[in-house]
Amino acid sequence: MKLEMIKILYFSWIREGVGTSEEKLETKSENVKELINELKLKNEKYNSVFAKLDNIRVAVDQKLVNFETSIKNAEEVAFFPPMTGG
Amino acid sequence: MKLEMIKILYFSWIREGVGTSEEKLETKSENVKELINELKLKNEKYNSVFAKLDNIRVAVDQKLVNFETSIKNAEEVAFFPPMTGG
Amino acid sequence: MTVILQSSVFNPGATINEFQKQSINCGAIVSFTGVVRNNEESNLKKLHIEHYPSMTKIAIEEMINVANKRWKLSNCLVIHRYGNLKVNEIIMMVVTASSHRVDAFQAAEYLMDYLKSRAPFWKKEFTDKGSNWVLSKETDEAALTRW
Amino acid sequence: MTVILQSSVFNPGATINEFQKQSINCGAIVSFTGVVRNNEESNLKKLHIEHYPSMTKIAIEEMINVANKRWKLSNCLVIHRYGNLKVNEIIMMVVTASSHRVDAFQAAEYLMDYLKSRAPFWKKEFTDKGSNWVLSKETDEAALTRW
Repeated sequence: MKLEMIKILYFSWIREGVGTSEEKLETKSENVKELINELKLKNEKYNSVFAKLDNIRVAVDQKLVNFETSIKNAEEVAFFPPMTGG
Repeated sequence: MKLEMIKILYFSWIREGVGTSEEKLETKSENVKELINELKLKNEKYNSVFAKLDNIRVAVDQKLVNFETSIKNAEEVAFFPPMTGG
Repeated sequence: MTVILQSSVFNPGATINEFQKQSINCGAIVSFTGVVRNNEESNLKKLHIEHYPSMTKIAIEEMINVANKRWKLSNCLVIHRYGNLKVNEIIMMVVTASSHRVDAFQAAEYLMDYLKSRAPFWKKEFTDKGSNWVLSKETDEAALTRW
Repeated sequence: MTVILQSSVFNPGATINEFQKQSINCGAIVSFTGVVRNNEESNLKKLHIEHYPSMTKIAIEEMINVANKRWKLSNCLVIHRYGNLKVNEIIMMVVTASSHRVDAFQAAEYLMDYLKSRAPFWKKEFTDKGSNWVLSKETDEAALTRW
């Protein structure tokens, strides 16, 4: 399994929770769900932020997707809470 | 039956059809329908304008009403086509 | 809650800005602006709007009263012109303010539907080919049934 | 069709007037203006809006594309601010132009519903009592089901 370098972005309280707005990660995760499980192993902050997924949304390459979506060949994955625009 | 003096207003093509925008009339008509029948007797212009009532609306004392509405004690009756505001 | 009837032109943007300043803490402002369109078949030289002066304001105020009961509005403004208008001139404007966007939208749509078919205005078009009274549309009448 | 993202204040009235001039022969213009409201319980000192720069414009353009397919629009503008805003400042604006008022209204409401829940913005309130991220509302999510 080839390792791929991916950019991960965090917004709002997820950014505050994990303590960074952006990082790069070498991953062999194939979809968002696997990536989240990999992130949860990093440290307690990640583990706590991603403990429940109800209030977490994800975009792969700037497109809203669900947790089953593949991240193969993706360049950017972003995690954020439900949006509050307008 | 007491005769009452009433002001009658006409708008849009009804005004153009009858040839006046306003007139006073002594009438013993009790409702709009009777008033229309009375007006139709005035001359051919009125008779022609009021021949069909589908496209005629009426207000009694500035309030939209139907042809059965009483005009007793009314001061002002207005005839006009369906409105085209906005 | 204000109803203004006038023959002169008005500035929709300045009207909205002024309205917004007056509508303290209301979150959502919706406006509808009606503009004189050119006639597709024949060049529109002018649009004449006749109205029923002693009834118009009363009728519009009544519509606003109903809207106020149905939706939570903090402010509401209707401006409607009469007399002679040229292509691209503003005919009328409805502005609503509310804490909730849905209320502001619904009230503005309701007022527009009623202004179209229940406020005593009649439009006459003067084109290259002559003049004609604008006919009311069945779709406008039908629009009232949704309220 | 224009999407503008900016941190600086803008003038909604001037924006609408400019938009109207550009929207040739379209009859109906609908605008929605969102204003920063004060918090009911605690004094709002500022509202901070975070967004996802590389996604925001793409997401809003996609919403406009869908609106354009569903309704007959001659013009459409979305302006949304990010950064720090004070009470009574304008947050954002949607303006639509169409020959038909129903299309202008529907498209503006559609865009508002989607901007609320599908454009990547997050609001944080700073009040006398501290700061908190604004929670999304179930009613906003539910509003999407009507489209």
